[in-house]
Formats: sequence, C-alpha cells, structure tokens
Amino acid sequence: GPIQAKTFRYAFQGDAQSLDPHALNETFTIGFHANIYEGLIRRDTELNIEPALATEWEMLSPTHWRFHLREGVTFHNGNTFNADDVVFTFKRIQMDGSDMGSKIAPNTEVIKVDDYTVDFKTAQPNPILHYEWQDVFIMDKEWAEVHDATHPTDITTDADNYAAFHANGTGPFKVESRETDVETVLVRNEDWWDTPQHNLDRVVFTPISQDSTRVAALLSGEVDMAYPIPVQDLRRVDANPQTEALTGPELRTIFLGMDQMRDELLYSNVEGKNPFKDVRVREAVYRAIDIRAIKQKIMRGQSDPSALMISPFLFALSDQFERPSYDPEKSQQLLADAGYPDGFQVAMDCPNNRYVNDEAICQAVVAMLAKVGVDVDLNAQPKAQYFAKVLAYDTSFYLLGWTPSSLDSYNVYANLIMCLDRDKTPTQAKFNYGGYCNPKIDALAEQILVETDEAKRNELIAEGFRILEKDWGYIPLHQQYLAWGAASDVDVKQSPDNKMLLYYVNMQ
Amino acid sequence: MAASNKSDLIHRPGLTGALARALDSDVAYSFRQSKITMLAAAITAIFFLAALFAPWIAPHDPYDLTNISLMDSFLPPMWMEGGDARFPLGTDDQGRGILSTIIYGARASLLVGFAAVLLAAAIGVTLGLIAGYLGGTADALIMRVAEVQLSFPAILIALLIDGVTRGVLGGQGEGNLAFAVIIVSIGLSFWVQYARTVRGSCLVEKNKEYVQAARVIGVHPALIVMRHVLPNVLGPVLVIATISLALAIITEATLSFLGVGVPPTQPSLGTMIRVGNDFLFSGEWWISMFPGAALAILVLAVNLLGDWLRDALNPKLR
Amino acid sequence: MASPVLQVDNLTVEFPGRRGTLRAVDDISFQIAEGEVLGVVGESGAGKSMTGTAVIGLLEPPGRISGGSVHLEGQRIDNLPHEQMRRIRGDKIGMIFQDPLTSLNPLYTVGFHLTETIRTHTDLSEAQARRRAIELLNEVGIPAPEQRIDQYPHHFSGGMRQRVVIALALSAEPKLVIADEPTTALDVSIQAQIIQLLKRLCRDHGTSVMLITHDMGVIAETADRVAVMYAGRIVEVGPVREVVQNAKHPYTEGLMGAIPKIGGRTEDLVQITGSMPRLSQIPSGCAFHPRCPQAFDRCTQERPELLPVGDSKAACWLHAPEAADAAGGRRG
Amino acid sequence: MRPKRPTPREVDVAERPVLQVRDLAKRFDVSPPLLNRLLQGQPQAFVQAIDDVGFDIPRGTTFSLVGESGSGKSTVARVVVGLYRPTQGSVTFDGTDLASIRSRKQMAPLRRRWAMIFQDPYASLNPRWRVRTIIAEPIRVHGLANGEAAIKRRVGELLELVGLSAQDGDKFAHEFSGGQRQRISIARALASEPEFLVCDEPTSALDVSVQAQILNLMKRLQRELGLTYLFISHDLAVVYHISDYVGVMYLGRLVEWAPAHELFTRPQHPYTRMLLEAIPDLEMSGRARTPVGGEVPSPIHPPAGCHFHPRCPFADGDRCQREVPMAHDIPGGGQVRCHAVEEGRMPPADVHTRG
Amino acid sequence: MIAFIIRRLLQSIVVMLVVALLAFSMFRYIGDPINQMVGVETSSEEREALRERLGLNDPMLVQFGRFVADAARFDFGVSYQQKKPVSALFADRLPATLELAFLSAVFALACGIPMGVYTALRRDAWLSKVFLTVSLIGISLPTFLIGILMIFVFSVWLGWLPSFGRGETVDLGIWTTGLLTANGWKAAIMPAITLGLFQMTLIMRLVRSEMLEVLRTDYIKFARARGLSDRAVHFGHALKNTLVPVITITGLQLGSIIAFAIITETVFQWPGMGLLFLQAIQNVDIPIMAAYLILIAFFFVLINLIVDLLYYAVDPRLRVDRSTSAGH
Ligand SMILES: Nc1ncnc2c1ncn2[C@@H]1O[C@H](COP(=O)(O)OP(=O)(O)OP(=O)(O)O)[C@@H](O)[C@H]1O
Ligand SMILES: Nc1ncnc2c1ncn2[C@@H]1O[C@H](COP(=O)(O)OP(=O)(O)OP(=O)(O)O)[C@@H](O)[C@H]1O
Ligand SMILES: [Mg+2]
Ligand SMILES: [Mg+2]
Repeated sequence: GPIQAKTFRYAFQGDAQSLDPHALNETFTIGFHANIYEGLIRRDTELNIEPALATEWEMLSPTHWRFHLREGVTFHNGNTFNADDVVFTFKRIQMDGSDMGSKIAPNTEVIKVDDYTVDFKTAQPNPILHYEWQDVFIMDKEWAEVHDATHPTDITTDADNYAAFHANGTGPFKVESRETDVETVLVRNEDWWDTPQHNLDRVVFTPISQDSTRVAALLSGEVDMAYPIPVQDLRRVDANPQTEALTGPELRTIFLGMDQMRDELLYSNVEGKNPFKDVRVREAVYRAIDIRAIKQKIMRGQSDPSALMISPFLFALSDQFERPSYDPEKSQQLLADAGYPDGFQVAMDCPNNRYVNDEAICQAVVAMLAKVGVDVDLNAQPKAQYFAKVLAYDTSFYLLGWTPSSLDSYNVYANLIMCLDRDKTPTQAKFNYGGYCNPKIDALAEQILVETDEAKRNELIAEGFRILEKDWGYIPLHQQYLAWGAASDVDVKQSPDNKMLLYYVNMQ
Repeated sequence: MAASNKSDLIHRPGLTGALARALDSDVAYSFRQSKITMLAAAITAIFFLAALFAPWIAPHDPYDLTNISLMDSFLPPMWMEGGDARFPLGTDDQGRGILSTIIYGARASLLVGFAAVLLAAAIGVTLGLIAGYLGGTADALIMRVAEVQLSFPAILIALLIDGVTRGVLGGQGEGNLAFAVIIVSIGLSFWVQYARTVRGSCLVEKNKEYVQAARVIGVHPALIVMRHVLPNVLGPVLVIATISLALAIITEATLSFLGVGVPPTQPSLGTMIRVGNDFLFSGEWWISMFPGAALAILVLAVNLLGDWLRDALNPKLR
Repeated sequence: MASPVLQVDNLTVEFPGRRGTLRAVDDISFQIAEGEVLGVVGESGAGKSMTGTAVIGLLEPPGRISGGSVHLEGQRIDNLPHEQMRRIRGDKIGMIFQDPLTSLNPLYTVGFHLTETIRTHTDLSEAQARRRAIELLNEVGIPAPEQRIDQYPHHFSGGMRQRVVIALALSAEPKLVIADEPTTALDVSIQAQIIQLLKRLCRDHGTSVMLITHDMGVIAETADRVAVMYAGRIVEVGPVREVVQNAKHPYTEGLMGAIPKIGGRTEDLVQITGSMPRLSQIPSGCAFHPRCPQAFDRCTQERPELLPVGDSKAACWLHAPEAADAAGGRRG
Repeated sequence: MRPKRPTPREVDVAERPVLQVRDLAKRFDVSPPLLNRLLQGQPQAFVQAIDDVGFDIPRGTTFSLVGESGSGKSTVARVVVGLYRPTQGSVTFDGTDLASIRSRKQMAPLRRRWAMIFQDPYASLNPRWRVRTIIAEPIRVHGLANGEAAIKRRVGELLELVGLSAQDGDKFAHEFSGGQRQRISIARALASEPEFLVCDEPTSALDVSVQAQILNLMKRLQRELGLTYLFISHDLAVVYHISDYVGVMYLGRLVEWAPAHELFTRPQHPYTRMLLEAIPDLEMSGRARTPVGGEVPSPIHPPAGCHFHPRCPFADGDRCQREVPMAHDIPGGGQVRCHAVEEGRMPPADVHTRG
Repeated sequence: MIAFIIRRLLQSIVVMLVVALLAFSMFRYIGDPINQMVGVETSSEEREALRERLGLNDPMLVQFGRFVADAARFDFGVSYQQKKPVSALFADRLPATLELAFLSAVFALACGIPMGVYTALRRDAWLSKVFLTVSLIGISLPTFLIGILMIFVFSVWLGWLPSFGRGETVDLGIWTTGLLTANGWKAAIMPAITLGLFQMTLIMRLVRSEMLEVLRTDYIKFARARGLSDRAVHFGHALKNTLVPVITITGLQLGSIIAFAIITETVFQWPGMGLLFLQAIQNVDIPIMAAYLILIAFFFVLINLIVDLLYYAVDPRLRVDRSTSAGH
C-alpha cells in the first residue's frame, strides 16, 4: 500500500530572516537555506568538506583554482544547473545588500570555462579559498532574471525582492509555503541529484521564541524536534520517554574581552589609567573565574572549558594547551601587585539572548570577580542593543562568542586577535572590540594566511596562540554544547556547527 | 444659647482625642469588621517591614556578590532532599538564597511600585487639579494629552520609555539608573487615571460651597486648590494609589519578564520569576514558584486593601 | 370610623449597626380610613420616611421591621412573601418620592414607565396600556400627552415629572398612596399645583393618602388628620385643625411656633433649643424632655404613651390625668 | 410696618446705602460647541441670569430677594460679592464701585467688609478641617489677629457669639447637626467683622425648628452688631419675618421691590400677588388658594416682552407680549415693573386676613 | 449627531498626529537602525552611504513629514529586519491579533458582565464571594505567569491543548482565520483566556460597583414601589443603566487588549502583532515599532468612536434634538 506521508515538524527560537540565500550571514538562516540550496561544496556531519555542486576542484596555481561542476542537476523549477549559475551567484554575493561578500575576495575573477567548469583567479594566494563555500548557495540565473532578483535583497528599496520570499535551489527540499515568523512548509524534492538519506515527505518549521513554550511543544509532542533546549531542561527532555536530548560541543567559543586600547577605561572608577593594560590585571581576572563551577552549575555540564579562542575540534594542536588554573588568591595578589589592592570598578556588557545562558554566565563572572575585589556593573541587554554598543567599540569589558565560519584558526586571528587599526586596515580584526594588539601575532598571522603546508601552518597557529596566552589577551571560557531535543522516533544528525540539516533526518 | 452641651460630653481635646476619634471612625470600624482586610493589611505590613529591614532580616544579602557562591546554586528547599538549612527556600541559579532574594526582591518591587505610584500620583494630581480648577484651555490641553496617553497601556509605554532611555543612554550606568528608568516608565504610564479622577472630583469640589466661601473670603486660588480642594480629592486618589501600586508591581514584573526590568544582579520579584521560569521544566520549581507566590500574595493583599478602602471611603456603600 | 384602609400597630423599625441596634421607628400605631389624608410631620430624621417605607415593604437591609404589624384592608402585609408583597406594591399601595428628578429612569420614555407599570398590574395589551397611559397623563394635567408620552424624562420640567410620578403611583388605582415629601424639591409656585393635583385625584378616586412632609402649611391645607413624629415616635395625632391651632404636645407647640407667619408679630420666633437626639442617644423617658421647657421628673424616667386629649391624642405626661397636678399646673 | 431698629452706626454715616446696585445684568454663555452651531445652524445661546436689576440697601437693614428657582437670586448675590463679574451695570459698595477695582490686592480690604453665608450647611464647610481652622481662615487671610493665641481667642469668641462653645473648635464639621453647622458658617462669616452679609438661602436646607434658631440668631446679630443683610430665600414667610425691604425676581428681572410690610399688604405685581396666594394658609381660614398656573419658562428662550405674560391673568395680549415693562415707583416706596399696574388695569390688592 | 461625529473625528486626527510624532521621534533614538540592517561585516563608509540613502541624515521635520505622508497611505516603510513592507507584515499578522483580541473580549464580556450582575444582586451569596476572591487572584497574578502555568497544566501535563501557535488556519483571501477549524479553536482557548482574564476581572468589578450604585438610586426604589417584578427591576432598569458608564470604561479596556496581547502572544507564540512588536523592539526595527504604535492608537481611537456612538445610542440624554428641547 501507499507509504504514509512523513511530516516532520520542528522548531527553533527564531526564523530564517529571508529566503534570499545571500541576504544574511547568520548561522540559522544559512542552515535553513542549506536544505533548499546547495553550494559548490558541503560539509558532512564531521564537517569534512565533500563535493556538492562541484564534483572536484584543483589548484592550478596558488592563485588559480578550477572547479568542475556536477552535471544533470536541476533547480526546483526544472532549469538545469550550469556554470552560468555559478558565475552569476559569485557576482551576486559581491553586490550591495549581500551579506556574503566576505566569502570571496573582492578582486577575485570568476570565469566560466565551459558549461561545467569554472575558474577562480585570486590576487593573493589563498589555500582556504573554498572553506566557507558550503554557505555560498548557488542561485538559478534565469530564475533570478525572470523574477528581477538579480540583486540581493536590498533593504533600501521598498520593492519586494522575489528571492526573499521564494526559493529555487537545487537542494533536497522545496518551499511549499512560507509565513515569516509563523510557519514555513517544505516538501521533498523528488528530483534531487543525490540519494536521499532522509525519509521525509514534508517538513513544517515553526519559530517559537519562548524557551519554555518551545520545550513544552516538544514534550507535548506538538513538534518532533526543537532547538535550542535550555541546558537545564535537557534532563527532562531525556527523561521523557517520547523525547530525547541531543548534545555535543559546538564550534563557538565563548570568551571575555577587555579594553586594552584606551589609556583610561570608559566605564570605570579608575582615573587616568587603564587597569586592563596591565597584564597582571588581565591574568588576575582570568584566574578569578571558576570555569568549572560555570560548567557544572550554569551549563549543567553542557560545555567544554576552553584554553583557546578556537574549538579543539577545529585546531589539531589544541591538546598542547591547558587552561591556566582558577586561583583567586593569586588573583588578589596580582591585583595588589598591579596597584589595585582594593580592586577597581568596571562595567561589563553582556547579551542576554544570544548565547546559551549568556546572562547567567555574566552574572556568575560578576560574582566571582567581586570575590577578588573587582566590582563589575553588569549591563545585560538584548543582542540588538548589545551589538550596537560593542560594534562601536564602546565597551570596557564584554562577553562574546565566535565561530570561525571557515572552520579555521586564521579566521579567529583575522577577526579577533590581530591589531585593530580602524584607519589603516578597516576590515582587519573588526571584532577585536578590546583592541588587543601584539605585532608579533600580526606577523605570524600573515604567514598563516599564505602557508600551505598543513603541519607548518598549525605550528604557526599554535605559536600565535601561545603569545596570546602569555599576554592574557582574551579570556576564553568554553565551547557551549549544542542542546537539541527530538522525539525518540526520529533520527536527527547533529553537527557541531549547529546547522539542522533535514537531509539527515529519518522518521519511523 | 447653649445648643451643644450634649456634644461637649464626647469632646476629647488633644492628640489622644484625635487618635481616639480616628480609631472610633467608621473607616476604622469597617476595618476591624473585615477579617480579610486585617489579614491583608498584616501581610502588606509584613512585606513592607521585611523590605525595609531586609538587611537585618534576610539570612543573606543576595545583592552582595562576594557573599554568593555559584556552587550553592539550585539547592532545593530545606525540607527536600539535598536541601541546605542555610537556604530555607532553596537557591537560584546563581546561588542566592530564595528567601533572602524574595525579601530583597520585594524591596525592589515595592520600591519600584511605590516610587512609580508616587510619581504618577504627583503628576496626575497636579495636572488633574490644574485641569479641573482652571478649566478652559489648560483643561482641554491636559485632557487631550491624557487621551493620547490612554491609547497606550502601561506596559507599552514602559517598553517605549525603557527602550528610549536605553537607546539614548546606550544602556550605561545600569543599577540605580535602571531603577529610575523603570520607575519613570511606570510612573509616566499611570498618571492619566489620577488626572482624570482628580479633575472629576475637582470639578465637583470647586463648585461646592466651602470652596466658594474661600473665594468670597479672598483666599488665593493656589491656596484654595492646595488647602481646600486637594485634601478633599485625595480619597479616590488613595484608592487608585493602592490599586495602582499592585498594578505597578505587576508591571515591573512583566517588564522583567520581557527582559527590560531591573538589573539582574539586583533581582526584583519579577526578575526572579522570569529567571525561575527557565527552570520550571527542569524541576527547580522553587526558583519561580516562591517568588511567584510572594508576588501574588503581596499584590493580592494590596488589592484587597485597595478594595476595602474603596468601599470604606464610599459612604454610599456603607 | 369604618374599617381603616391602613392599620399600623406597634410598628418598630430597627437598623442593626456597629454600635448596637438603632430604632428608627419606635412602636408606633396609627390608621388611615378610606379616603382620608393623614399628614405625617416632624423634624428631619424623626422616622417619617421609614414609616412609609416600612408600610410599603421597601426597607433596605440592614433595616427591618422588628415588631408590630401592618394591615391593608384587613390583610396583614408586613410578613408577606416577597412576591406577594410585590404584587401589592403599585397595585394596592402607590408611592411618590420626594425627588421627581431622580424617580424616573433617564433611559426610558415616560410612556415606557407608564405602560410597564400598567401591564404589570393589569392584563391590558400594549396598545391598551398605551391608551390608558395617555389618559393618565391627561388626567394629571400634562398638555398634549400623545406627543409627550414618547419623550424622555429629561425633556420634562420638574413639575411635569412629578405629575408623571403621580400618574405612575395612581395608575393602578391603589387604595393607599404614600407621598413622601412630594413637593420639597419643587418651586414654590409649582408646589401648590402638585399638592392640589394630588388632593383632587385622591378625592376623585377615593384613595387614602399618607402625606409625609415637614411643611406644616401643606398639611394644614391638605390633611384630615396629622401625626407628629419625634425621634421615632408619634408624639401627637389628631384632626388637623386641632393640632395646628391647639397643639397639645410641647414639641408640636414648638414646631408650630417656629413657623414664621406672615402678618404675625415681628418678634423672635418660638424656638426649641437644642436639636433632635441621634438615634443612638435617645434620652430615657420622654425623648423630648431635654428640650422641653415644661419637663418634670416623670418625663425623664417614664415614657409617655399616646393618650387621648380632647379630639387628639398626645404622648405627654402633662396630659396624663393624674399628672397635671404633679407638674404643678401647666405653664404657658 | 415694623419699626426700624436704630443702629449705632446709622447715626454716623448719613444716608449712604451700604450697597447700591444699578442696571445689573449677568449673561451666561451656554452655547453649544462651535461645530454644532456651524453644522446644525444652532444659534448661540445665552442665559440672561439677571437683567437690569437695581436696588439699594440702607445700612443696618435687611433686603430680601424672593422668587422661584432660577430667577437669578443667587446670581445677584454672587455678583455682589465678586464671584462673578457683571456683564453690565454696577455694584457700589459703601461708595466704591467694584468695577473700578483691578487687582486682588485692591479687593482685599473690601472683601473683609462683606461675607457670605451659603444655603447648604453640609457643603459649605470643608469636611477635612477642624472648625477652629475654618473660622480662623478669614482672620488669617485678612491678617486680623496676631499670633495663634489671639486667633484662638477670637475663634472662641465667635463660637460663643453664635451660641456654640469655644471647645467646639476642635471638632470637625460632620460632628455637628445642620443647625449647628449653619452657626459655624455664620461664625466664619462674622470672623472678618464684616458690615454686610450676603445670605443665600441660609435656612432652606433646615427644619423649621432649626430655621427658627438661625433666624433668631441672625436678627440678634443684626441688632447687636448693626449688620446689613442681603437675604435670599424663596420662602415668603421667612422673608416677611426678617426683612425691611423685599425684592421679587422673575426670570432674572426684579419685577417689584418695596418695604416688606408694604409688599405683603399691598402687592402690586401680578406675580407677587400669585406668590402670596401660594403661601399655605396655616390659619385655616378656608381661603381658596389659587396656585400660579403654568410652567416656569426656559431661561434660554424667555417669553418676549414681560417675561411673566404667559402665566399672567392680567396680560393684555399685546403690549405685555412685546414691550419690556419699565420700573416705576409705587406709593409707599418701592418700584414695580408691570404694564397692568402702570395702566391701572389691576384690581386692588387682596389684603384680606393680613396685617 | 453629525457635528458630534465630526468633532470626534477631528479629535481623533489630533490624537493620531501626536501619536505619530511620538512614534516617530521616540524610535528615532533607539539604537542605530543601520546596525540592524546590515551584517556585522559592513564597512563604515557603506553604513554612512546607506544612512544617506535612507534619509536618516535629513532634518527631523522633513523626516517626520515624510513619515506622516507615508503613514497616511498605509506605507510604513520596509522592516529593517524582515526586509518586507511593514504593511504587508501587518496584513499577515493583524488577523491573528484581532481574532485573539476579539475572542478574549467576548470571553471577558460574556463572563464579566453576568458575574458582575450576580455579585451585585446577591451580595452575600457564597458564589459571589468566590467570584470576587478568584477575580482578585486573577488580577494579582502576572499574565505571563498565568500563561505559563496554563501551558504547564493543559499542554505538558494533561496534553489537552496546544501550547503554541494558532493551529490550523484557513485563508480567506485577505484574512486568515483560525476560527473555522476545531484545531484553531483549541489553540485559541488558552491565549484568549489568559488575555481576557484581567479584563474580565475589571469588567466584573466595574459592573458590580456600578450596579450597586444604580440599585441605590431613587428610580430603582420607585420601580420597586411600582411593584415591577425583580426581573424588570434588575435587568430592565438596573442593568441597562449600569451599562451606560460601563460601556465607556469597557471600551477603553478592550482597546488595550490589543496592546496587552504583547505578553500573551509572547508566551503562546501567537503569530500576531504583539509578537512582531516585541521582536521589533529587540531588533530595533523602527518601521515596525512606529507602525505598531500608530496602529494601536488607531484602534483605540476607533473603539472610542464606536463607544461614543454606542453611548449616544443608549443614553437618550445625549440625544439633543432641537424639536423637543425647545419645548420648555
Ligand atoms: N440605612 C440606615 N442605617 C441606619 N440608620 C438609618 C438608615 N436610614 C435611615 N436611618 C435613620 O433612621 C432615622 C429615620 O429616618 P427617616 O428617613 O425616616 O427620617 P425622616 O423623618 O424621613 O427625615 P427627612 O425629613 O430628612 O426625610 C434617621 O435618624 C436616620 O438617621
Ligand atoms: N455658571 C452658570 N452658567 C450658566 N448658567 C447659569 C450659571 N449660574 C446660573 N445660571 C443660570 O442662571 C439662572 C439664574 O440662576 P440662579 O442660580 O441665580 O437662580 P436662583 O434664583 O438662585 O435659583 P435657586 O433658587 O434654585 O437657587 C438659571 O437659569 C441658571 O440656570
Ligand atoms: Mg424622609
Ligand atoms: Mg440660588
């Protein structure tokens, strides 16, 4: 008889911002698009690169790459996929309004060789050119032209961008209907080129913003899968016979940053001086934080304390690093040595709806620092306000999380660790809100970028991290765990980049 | 002509007389008659005293961060397995004792409630008196503004003001400023009721003959408003004040729930409930339920007092 | 006298209150014969309205009849079940309140009030009731009743509203009408019109009237007999001429003297010193004795009952046959 | 006619009346809102609360105003004490034209010299104040005594003057009966040692027995302090009892005024006659009362000509409907506004049983 | 009557203008809209260019004028966050909120009025005391707590009712409704009760106190004296008169239901305006916030207008027609 249609319902705390695959570079949105669109490459559950729309590629020279495209692939509307679409896509992501411009250097040439071959010529050598291309989703050129969507969704014009509300990918699912922030229905793409590993016919996605409502929906069986699950509820989700919790380390590293660029802290009672410029103070702060307590109590074991600014998952030599010990006495001693026997006062910026238990972590940090005499004013705020503030470098002490989207350490150097010089190199270390700077590291980073030998490169990276550690430049806290919940009768593959990929889902 | 010999008998001069009269009054009588009201008053008084003397009463100071330890977090109430006698009602996610935090949290809630109500009453009564006594353009203007204001419920206005201040100040100088922001937000959203009521009473009072008598004597209009009209419109103001105290406390809690409340390091009852909400499913019910119960009891008690006051001050209902 | 329309015996009305129970009406008895107008006078708070309200059974809790009986045409009505008493109200007993401005529901037309009442007590159809209503309006002297009937009370002046109220009270041709200060809220010139109207209608329909007022002038003109109340009791009752011109009780005397008279002498008015006691502090003996210029020992101790004096009755020891000497003769 | 009481001050100040009212008018704008007028063509509406009222009050006498509700009595009183500004006409108090006063400061010494007693003893005392404070208010405002002790003493005197005891000052108004409250009002009115008292229906909320107390008190105070009263009432018997002169108002116009005895024995105006007719007959002489017929007309649309003509049995159907009658003197002192009287069409006044 | 309506309309326009000014000027100062529009990697030159293009550098008055002119054409711009015209977003979300508001208003009225009447007529009955006490508890618990407890009991524990969303909806062209499916009704029960509970309590207490006042009036006493049946007295006279003042206040209350829905929608993930607004606040999505404010004010003004007209219909004293008022 006919097999019963399998409908999979799942919930996340928010919705994909747009269906336009180039509009926003944000984890969930991209992860959602990944079910509909595909890139030249994709990552398996272990995050290894595997061919997708490109079957293979080679480096003809350090600045010249060739990609061979998969033949016989059609878009959801039936158009065939070919090199024109790839060239179109890479042009499109560099236009105004695209949030994906950084996936490719601006002066890179994209050349159609034949219908199924595309060349990339870069100005500088880039051994990791394609590392982030799992997120560069290929759009159908003709479709975009017909629907006047050749530009990425541009917020400055009032015209609806067709691509923002409609999707035409090559991926395993097609969009059946969509109501932003309410419900999006996907159906199986019967003509997918790959062999489906999933058995879904229909997928209903609902954003549920309240944690407890989301958990309730999972527990009551209204959805088959929900994430994130608050860490404290994992036990209950697990204990419930109909559901189970899926956890695993995420790639994101949560850390604390301190303003080390100003001569006087913006938000502090210390006048004329910046305590964070003193390496002893930074060490004191580091050592005052009891990361194990945070793991045990706030994260309920759902985190891996980190010694590095990158997940061990993404850096081969991470086992060479060990987190400096928690030592409040030493901390107090260091503060006294640095001239702050009674501590000092500083304000801390913290998002309260961005990372797992972000506000609670900050509160705990505040309490721990209080014990060594540092009096922290906690300013916990919604992410929009938080980012507005830190993006303006208007902070003295903050908590941030970072996932290198290339899954490579260079990304961390380039965004967080290298010297911040807004006038000379505006895009470099843009997210180094504290302005940590050590020219030695900058020099290393430049080598890392061009070094193609894996082992050597790793050594360079480790060296940089050692300098950072000695400088106590950042205070890495942990990699938070992914916390998903799913009905017991569905099989969901969790990947550490926190993307929920439907093509790995199976239902009984 | 001695017409009042009889009343001389019950005349008691001085303070004791005043006190005796107050105790003997109808309001006091109706108070003594209603067990529920007395209970409500007792509960309110307990909350107030506890809030006032929190540092001396609470087992711990949950606002003193050197005092709390993350390792004490999530302890269940004393009588449950794993409970700790230091924390009779258990601890929250930061290791603060729930009991102490309730006491301090009530302090925060009452502070916000009180200050907001005072602010609202001050604005509302002043504008109401001006509108009612002067009439004309002032009246029209104030009442139009009130009408605009009315179209937004308190929670919306509070969200707005809170958002604006945060936007303008960039969220800096948290702590006391956050309190001020919440107080102002709630205060500004509650004034209309006072203004309308006071204006209404004022329109009635100003035509009463005792006000006209003062005018004939030549008392300055400002003085007439202050000394004659004001005390006589305070009855309804008192009633609104109690009820809006309850409302303000709830509004603060709701704002905390929506994430724009008082700073998390100085939790109010609302903040506690919001935080505790996250631990309802995980079985740590005490984090939200005790503060929730405390909030409900406090608000209920204040509401009951307000209710009673409304009836007691309304001679028609006696 | 034939059997009275209304017979009140030892009626007592009490208000249980915070400081014990107040007696608003204290053991009073009177009757009203068919077609008779009984005036009830007395100071404010003397219990006049309570008496009327008790008779029609509209005391509001916590007030209650705590003793005595009320008979209407021989039928005891003070202990009737709620529903039966309701049928009597409006049908056998009509009532007129003091304030015509507030006696009519502002949301309904005058016609609605009338037809509603008529249909409650008769089984006339809507149309018949309306015709009857127009007749009634005509009878109480409202011009153009066909148009006026569909207007709202606020379209009527005070005097006209009181006429409507009278029409309502009389619409079911009751045996007894209790009129509680029907003219106090009206203009001097209208007062006389209303009183005359009431008097005429009741005479035409043979209705008995209990006319409550403090206006002695109205009583003098309208009533057949007068009952004077003081602090919850009837202190004097008798034919109107007798009471007005030859008061027996010192209170009645004071009351009559306090009325300024046109053409009277210009010196000071007779004045009863002090004021009526509060119900909670009614003096022992005769309640009037602290204010009475002729009080003597017995007045402070024993409470006088109504005793016949001439054509009327008075509750005063001065008129007790054996007491006249004890008082050392009447002064004044 | 009652003998005029000689008063101490009458000798010093010659014949200058305490109060002179000339051509007084007060109009209230009761128009519907502008928009209604524009859209529905509704006219502006005014209530001519008083219209062309004039009278004098000699020192030490009582002038009474009578008339039905809405006839403008209170409005006259309010204009006289400065609560309303007149639309037209003048009020002259002891030689000073009130219209000439520009500021509150200038007004203060005058305010001291008059006072007002209101109708409602319950509403005219601030319920939250102790009686002492209430009575002291004029003393404080006008700075009539120095120091609390002096004020207290003065308040005690005043309370005793009106027949209460000095200790009563500690109580609140609600602890007194209506009559006692009215005494407190009078004490307050006397606190600034005024020469002239405006009494707006001071007894109509009171019982006859209490009314008698107050009327006696007022007469006593007049005798002892030489006060001048403007007395307002609609109770003709009360007015007869207390007045030297009586004015009768109808729909804002003073239709007749005359010495009290004159007015009551020889009423001229048909309305006055009707009012007198309407007085209940306590004597029970069997006199048939003929109540005034008809309803009181709307003050917004008063009848043209003589306002009284629709209810007047002597209206001649033409002149009365068109022409506003002018005041003209009548024998015995006083004035009347009536075409019928002027033309001599009136039958002689019915003076039976009186006098 | 026409004048009355016109006056109300003029007042409403003034109110709306003031609200527009508030909406515009207040939100102009929250956060930086540019930050919300672009990803974190946009350069400051690009930001400045965007600022210029959006007209955010123009004088305030010009921006306000543009804002009002656009708003009058129901053009509230494009949501910074969702990149979709606000009017389209609202069109999607409005039905959900209006249905929720409608259901809770019906719930509040249908329960509040009878309960108020009952408690006024039977002051001493035990049921009245229960109503009064329970209702007090109802206003003493914050809405969000009630909602969460209800989810806990009815969804998680008993599994009777859905914990979130609108259930199945039917698209009727411009309007999607949840009221045509059993599922949709089930989904609406908890949110509607949560939202309506507070209003119900207020209405009940209001009706009770007004009714008690009315029962004390002379015309009620006189109606009893005329021997009318209790039914006629209580419902024909007392209730109708009670409703006159109740209408106004209830109108105001119902007006605020839509705004109060913010909390309920958040708790139940009800896809309505409130949810949109809250998200907008968090994302500093100015066009949505401004439009929301204006919309709320608009509904308020509209409801007020209706209430005034109702008032007018119920209370004949307000109907001043010249033919009769000139009669006396
Ligand atoms: N609800 C009540 N509770 C207690 N006492 C009451 C109540 N209602 C009336 N009384 C008292 O009953 C007494 C009689 O009142 P009643 O209304 O009969 O007086 P009255 O003679 O009609 O006075 P008036 O002339 O002012 O109408 C008064 O002293 C009054 O204070
Ligand atoms: N402030 C006002 N605004 C508008 N109209 C007024 C005002 N005061 C009085 N009137 C009107 O002026 C007329 C005269 O009123 P006034 O109060 O002087 O009458 P009165 O003779 O004192 O009546 P009463 O015996 O009822 O006190 C009435 O028609 C009244 O409605
Ligand atoms: Mg009475
Ligand atoms: Mg008056």
